[in-house]
Amino acid sequence: MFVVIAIFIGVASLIGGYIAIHHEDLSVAIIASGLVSLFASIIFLLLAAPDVAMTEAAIGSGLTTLIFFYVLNKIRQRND
Amino acid sequence: MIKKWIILGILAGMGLIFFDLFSAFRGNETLGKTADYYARHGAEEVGASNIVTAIVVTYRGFDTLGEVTILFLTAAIISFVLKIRQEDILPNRPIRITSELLDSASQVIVPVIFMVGIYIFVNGHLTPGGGFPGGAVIASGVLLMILSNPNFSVSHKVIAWVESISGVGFVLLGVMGILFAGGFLDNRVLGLGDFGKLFSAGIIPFIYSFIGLKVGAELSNILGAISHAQNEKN
Amino acid sequence: MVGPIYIIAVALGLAFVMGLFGKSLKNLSEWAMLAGLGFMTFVSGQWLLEFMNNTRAVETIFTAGFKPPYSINLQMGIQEAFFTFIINVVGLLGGIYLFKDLKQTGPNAMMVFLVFVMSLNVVVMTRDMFNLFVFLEVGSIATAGLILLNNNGNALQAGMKYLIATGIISSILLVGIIYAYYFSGSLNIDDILAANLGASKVTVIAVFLIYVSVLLELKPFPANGWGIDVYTAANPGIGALVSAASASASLFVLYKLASLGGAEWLNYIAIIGGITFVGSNLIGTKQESPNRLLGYSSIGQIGLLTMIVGLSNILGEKMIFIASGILISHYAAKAGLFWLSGIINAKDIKGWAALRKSPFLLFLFGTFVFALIGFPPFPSFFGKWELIMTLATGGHWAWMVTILVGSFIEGIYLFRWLGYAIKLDHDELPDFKIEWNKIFPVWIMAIVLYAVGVYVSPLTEGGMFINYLPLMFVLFLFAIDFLPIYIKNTVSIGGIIWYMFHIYPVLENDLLRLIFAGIFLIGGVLTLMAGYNKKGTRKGFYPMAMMMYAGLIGIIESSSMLEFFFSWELMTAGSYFLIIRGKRSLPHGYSYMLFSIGGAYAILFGFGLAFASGFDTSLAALGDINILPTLAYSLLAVGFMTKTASLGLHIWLPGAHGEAESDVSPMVSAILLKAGVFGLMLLFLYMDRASAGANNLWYVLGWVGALTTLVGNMSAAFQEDAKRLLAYSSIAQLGYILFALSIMTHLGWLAGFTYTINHFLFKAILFLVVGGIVVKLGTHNMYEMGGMIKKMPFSFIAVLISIIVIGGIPPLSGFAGKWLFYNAILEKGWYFQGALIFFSGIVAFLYLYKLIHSIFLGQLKDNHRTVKEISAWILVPSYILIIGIMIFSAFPHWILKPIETMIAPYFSSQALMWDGTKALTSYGYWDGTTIMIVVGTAFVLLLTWLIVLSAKAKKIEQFNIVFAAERPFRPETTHVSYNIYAGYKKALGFVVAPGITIFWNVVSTFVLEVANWFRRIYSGNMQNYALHVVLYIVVFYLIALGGF
Amino acid sequence: MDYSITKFLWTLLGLFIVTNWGMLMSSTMRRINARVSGRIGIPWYQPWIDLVKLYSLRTQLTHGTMFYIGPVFRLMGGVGMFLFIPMVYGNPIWSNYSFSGDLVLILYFQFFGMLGMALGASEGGQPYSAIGISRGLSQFTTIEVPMTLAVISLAIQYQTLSISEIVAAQQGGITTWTMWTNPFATVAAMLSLLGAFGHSPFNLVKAPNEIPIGPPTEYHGTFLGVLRTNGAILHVAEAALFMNLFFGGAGSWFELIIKTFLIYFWSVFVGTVFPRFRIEQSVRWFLKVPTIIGIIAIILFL
Amino acid sequence: MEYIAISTGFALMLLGLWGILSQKNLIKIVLGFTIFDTGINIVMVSIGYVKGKAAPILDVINASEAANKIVDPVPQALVLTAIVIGLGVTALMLVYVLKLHREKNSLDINSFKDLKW
Repeated sequence: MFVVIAIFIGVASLIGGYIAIHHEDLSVAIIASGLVSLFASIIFLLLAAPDVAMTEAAIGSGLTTLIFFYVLNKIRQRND
Repeated sequence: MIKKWIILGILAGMGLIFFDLFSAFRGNETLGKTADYYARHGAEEVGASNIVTAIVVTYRGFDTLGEVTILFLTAAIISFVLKIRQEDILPNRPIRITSELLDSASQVIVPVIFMVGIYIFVNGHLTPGGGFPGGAVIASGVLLMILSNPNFSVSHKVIAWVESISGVGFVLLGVMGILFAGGFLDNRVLGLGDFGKLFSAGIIPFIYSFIGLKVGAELSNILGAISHAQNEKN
Repeated sequence: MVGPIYIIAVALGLAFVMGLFGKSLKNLSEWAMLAGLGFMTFVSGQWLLEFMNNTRAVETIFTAGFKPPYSINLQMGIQEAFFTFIINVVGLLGGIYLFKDLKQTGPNAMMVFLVFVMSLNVVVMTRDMFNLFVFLEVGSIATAGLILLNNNGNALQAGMKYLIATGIISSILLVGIIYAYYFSGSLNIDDILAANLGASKVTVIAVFLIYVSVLLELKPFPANGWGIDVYTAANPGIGALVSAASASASLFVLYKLASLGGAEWLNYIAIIGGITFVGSNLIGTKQESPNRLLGYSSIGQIGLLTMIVGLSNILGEKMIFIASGILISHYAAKAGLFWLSGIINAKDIKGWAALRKSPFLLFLFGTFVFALIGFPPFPSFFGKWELIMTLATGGHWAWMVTILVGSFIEGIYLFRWLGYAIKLDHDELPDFKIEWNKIFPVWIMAIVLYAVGVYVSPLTEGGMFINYLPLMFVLFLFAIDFLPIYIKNTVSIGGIIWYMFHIYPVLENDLLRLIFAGIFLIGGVLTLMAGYNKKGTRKGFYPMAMMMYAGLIGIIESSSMLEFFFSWELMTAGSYFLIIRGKRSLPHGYSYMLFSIGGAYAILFGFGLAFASGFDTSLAALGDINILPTLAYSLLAVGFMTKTASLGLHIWLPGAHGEAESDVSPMVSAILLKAGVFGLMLLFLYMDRASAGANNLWYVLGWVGALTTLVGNMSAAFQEDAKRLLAYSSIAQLGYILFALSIMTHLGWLAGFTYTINHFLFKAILFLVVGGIVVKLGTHNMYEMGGMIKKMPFSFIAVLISIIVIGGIPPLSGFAGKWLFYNAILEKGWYFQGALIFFSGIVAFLYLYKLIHSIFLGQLKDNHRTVKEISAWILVPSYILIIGIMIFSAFPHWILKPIETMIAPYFSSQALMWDGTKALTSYGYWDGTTIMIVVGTAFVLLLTWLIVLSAKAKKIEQFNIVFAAERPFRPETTHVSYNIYAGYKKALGFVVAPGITIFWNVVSTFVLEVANWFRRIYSGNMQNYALHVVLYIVVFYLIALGGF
Repeated sequence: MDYSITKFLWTLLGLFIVTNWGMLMSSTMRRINARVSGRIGIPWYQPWIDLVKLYSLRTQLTHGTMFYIGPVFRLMGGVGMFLFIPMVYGNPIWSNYSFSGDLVLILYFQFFGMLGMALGASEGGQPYSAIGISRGLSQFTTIEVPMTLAVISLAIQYQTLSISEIVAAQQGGITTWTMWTNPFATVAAMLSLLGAFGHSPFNLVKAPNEIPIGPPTEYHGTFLGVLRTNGAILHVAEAALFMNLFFGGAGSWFELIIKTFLIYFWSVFVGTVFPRFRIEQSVRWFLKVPTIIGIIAIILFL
Repeated sequence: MEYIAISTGFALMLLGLWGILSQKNLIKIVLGFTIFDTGINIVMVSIGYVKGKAAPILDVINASEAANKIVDPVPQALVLTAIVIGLGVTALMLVYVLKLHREKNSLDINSFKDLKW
């Protein structure tokens, strides 16, 4: 059961990663990258690492994504 | 186009290395030497039920100090790179229109978020979580404050204080370890207390609190610095 | 004792607390930072002292109070103390240097600075793998921040490149660490090392990842574009830190982890280091931007050190000494250079010509350049010496070649740069001002270099005998450099004379050395005397001249190979500075230096082979080379021949001697070249006469000598520049000497000695007098002179006597050499070489005539009608030398007999007999005294006869000649001098076609083009740099583990 | 080593004989030359008349010290050659001062006179002097190459550089002359001799037509007399050197006169047959045929 | 389980590297880094996984039992650190990107080639 979920999430994270790298729209790419982190934190949970999962969720998918958006925002403001 | 194929070729080489790494990995049946020691003695030596916390704060507390230092460095660099100084922040810049909802919601939610964050790092030695996610949660609270209250500069000083005091506190607790216990960052400055209780595991809760505050402050600093970057006089 | 952990605690605590210093305490933060750095320096210095003075166990710091591997431990041993100390010192000095920049940027930058230095301390001390990673990250993030102290686009780009590259590298390290943990169950470095992960095919991959990432941190060529850009764009103060401190720390990490994989991996490390050393320096040759050039040089030096770490198995316990010698030199010199670069702030190395405005800065610059190349008395000299000796002992020729080639290439650009600073005429000189806080650290580093050099010299085998007394004198002259010429000149002459008395008892029984000591010291006094006619202070001349003489005399005095090489390099350095003083000497001084370094490295290689043969450090070891003896002797000969300017290695000489100052030319020609002769003599005496290799070498050298004379003489005949003519003449004369010595018989050597002494005498005269005339007339071109015999009769007589000696015309002493020569040639059976020598001997008349005719005879030029005789300060030494010539001519046996007795033991038969004043060989006989009497008497009689017959001879006007049926009025039309041997050139000019020059030009162009081609990889694109890093990993993997 | 007055006087006598023979020889040659071209030529005593005239001329002009001393150097070169060559074999009286040096001394003493002359002429400031000297030196460098090779060949053959010993080795009848025992060396040396005497085709140095003035004009009167004297001595001395080296030496003055005459005649003979070479042509020529012959001479004795 | 996770990790690393090496947009390159880092984190945690064991949080002190109950806590501790370091580096890179953008008004990596040779 866990194995199936793991495979599913693994594939999902790869797809997310692909989108993050290849999608034209930077916002979408950033969100995709945040999703990869989120999937990763699920994988951490599956690997019996709740501490890591929490940190990854809060920092990897939360804060990092936020900072990306902040910077993107700044850049767009300038471009306007 | 040729370049992409070259890159792909090189990545194929990296793939080969990763494949060899994958083949070298055979899973685990039992714990390794160090892990086994931690599992057997961690709880009794350090008094923390969360072994990861025991490692992060005590056994490898020095790493954590370095890690906090990295955040500290990043915040410091970002602020001097983006030239964020108090005097650069114009006090009466045009106030961005924030939604009523966000404004009032933040007034309720921010304290709650702070409480959650503090809870996470205070209980770091008992439950999953700890200084880092706790700090991140606090930072997200600050973020909300930034969003809702454009005149964030008021709290900038507070953040600086929190940052310094928690950092210095961390180091001082470490030094106390040398003075009163076995070495730098030894948690047995205070008694280990009752296993599983909040006030147990020596100074781990204090250290983790400092870490949490420090992380929160640094992350807030980073966020604040980037958010103020637009004020830079070009 | 303050515990090492306080370095970290104090630094971090201070950094954290600094944020609290509000506006009121703002000025406190820079002092707080300096105090913190000072404290760190104090702690590490105190531990260093402790370890050096007492034998005590390594101090281990347990964090968290648990034993490793369960918690992180730090270690403070002598090595850690040394590394943290040098890091903290450069941190402190760098802090002082950057004082104002940091203050301008604010407390945040100071925190970063402090944390940066702290992180390097931890990197050195930690014994935990992951902790190492964390603090390496701290260091690189801090670096990325400090780069931005220079707030400009270039710095930003460089920082971004740095971040991307180090991001990839540290991730690879992380993977390596986790696998090392997986395989060994521990993160402790000692545990991981003990686990011997390199042994298994499965676990070796962790070893690979750790090695490759640590190596990549050291910026190996060619995956180092990101690192070079940092040096280029960052504030030089930061460049100094990265080069001196970060690189040292990274190197120590490599050293810590060196034994991770086993011997095979050490090989890879050494190869990577070697490639970096050579490649990075090679690319540097095309570089014009000072900071970037320093970057290449830094990376090259670190490559060398990496290589040394990789060779640690071969070097054994010497490794520490070697590495620290080279490291300290690199550290101090590179920091100093970066700081200097910050002071001067030139975009182009040509802008460093501005340094001339401040002799002290120039002195510092020279110190650093020489330290980097490995000249004495700097620690790198001793390090390289030991390195080569040890490598030779193990028979690692390829490594020796790599090191020497790399060092040579480094010399190419460093000396070009130094030359620019000393000499280049450049329009866009930057204005710079020297602030105390910027110059102070540079001085400290220079002092460190000298102090450490003197400190380590006794630690080298044989190094305790090095005589520093002459060097002290040089320093003293530096100190009084502001005084007027006549005082310094008197002091210098006095010093030399005192040393003569000092050294005479030592050498009394060693005639070979005594003769050369005589040439060097007496020649020194006489050539220095000419200096009295100069005015002003002549800054920098006397220390350098004395340095050259110190080196020369050191060569004589040395009994060990180290002392010899030490003095040899000293002499080279001194003479380089003397030569480059000339007005147009820049390119010539440069090529002199390059040939000298090349030659010195050939000698070093030869010494290495000699040492390896019997582990004997004395010069006598040359007599007992049993490892590749022919190669060793050839290399040594080539090394010495760069100084004697033999054919193929001669192209530096004409310019160097021709363009030098009027009294420098005789020093470097009559005196300096004899150092090469002395070396050759020593070498030949030690060579095994029975071996075929040695005899073949002599045979080849004989031909080289003969051809050198021909090319030298013929080139001289076609010269229009008086001093260059003399310079070519020197080449030819040294060719005779080489030939004579190569004959390796009693007679040959006597001829060699005769030539040596003669050349000293007449070339000193000629260069002194002609130099004086050139100065008087303001031109080097002989066709612009003429008729000087009327204005300068004393000069004329001096030159006349000299050219009679050069021509070998009886009865003067030149003939003694010729006569000995032919007897030696016949005895040896080198008939064709002999014929060639004779031919070139006659060719010599062409230039001798041209010299004396063009300058002294013919028509006096209008603009020279008011010229007076040259200064008495030049004539007096010249006439003293003429007295020497006369004595040697009339009583050759006074000098030749003792020489003969001296060299008799070395040669089987004593071929020369004496019958009173008559010398006899199996072929012929010669009686110098009688010839002198006969010729003298006959000459006087004939002269009397002519005087009696033409008692009423009347002196007539200059233009009173009939010339194509009219009387000329302009001297120019009747003074035939320009291209006087046109017909001869038409017939035989092909002999002097500049083939050798073309050859060296092609070589240098080739090297530069290769450099130019290679540096195209540094395209500036950060993604490409990242790609290089990844490619480097892949290629290294495929080579090391891919089964290829 | 004999420094006595007697020795000195005998040598002076020898010098006198040689001078007069030299003058006679040159006038004879000029007569032969004239006959070949269908003229009568000068009387045999003409050189003496010239000499007396030159020495007694009253106009004496000098350009300076070196100009003045130059001829002395030149004469010293000729006299020195004479002094250091043993003239008559087996007679210590006529061996002059040859005990003080060997063949190498002779080879190098040639330069003594040349150098002095060159310097003296140069001081005259006459541009043609310099041109002539530069050509002379150029040509001389290569003239000496076959000569050197020949001398080396002799030295190998006889294992000595002493002229007396070389002559002694040839005292076994005509077949023991070097001419027969070492023909290549002889040929090389004789070719070189052509250049040394400076007759056509190697007389561009003097260039009788193109440079009619120059040194001979600048040097006049006593100076020219000295030069003429020297010419006479030098020709005989050089011929005597060749005689000693290649043609068995001379047992008496008579033999010396015959042999030197023939040697001198050889050069004049060639000169009447061949046209003049330009300087680079003669330089190259001496480095071709004569040099190769000289090399063969050495190789044969290796 | 751990095999799936570790291969996901390596795949993400490759994907991230591909992004770093091939993308022209600086933000995309930084995104590549975060994915690369995430991959490494997954690999690290996977390496510490022990089949069928629980998270390293103990209820009671029981040494011998604990050793058989939990997965390896060390890699988890390391990953915690690594995540935070990654955040620091990412933030710093983004600030660099911001500044670079201000310099040239472009996010294209090819516009930043002023330093070369």
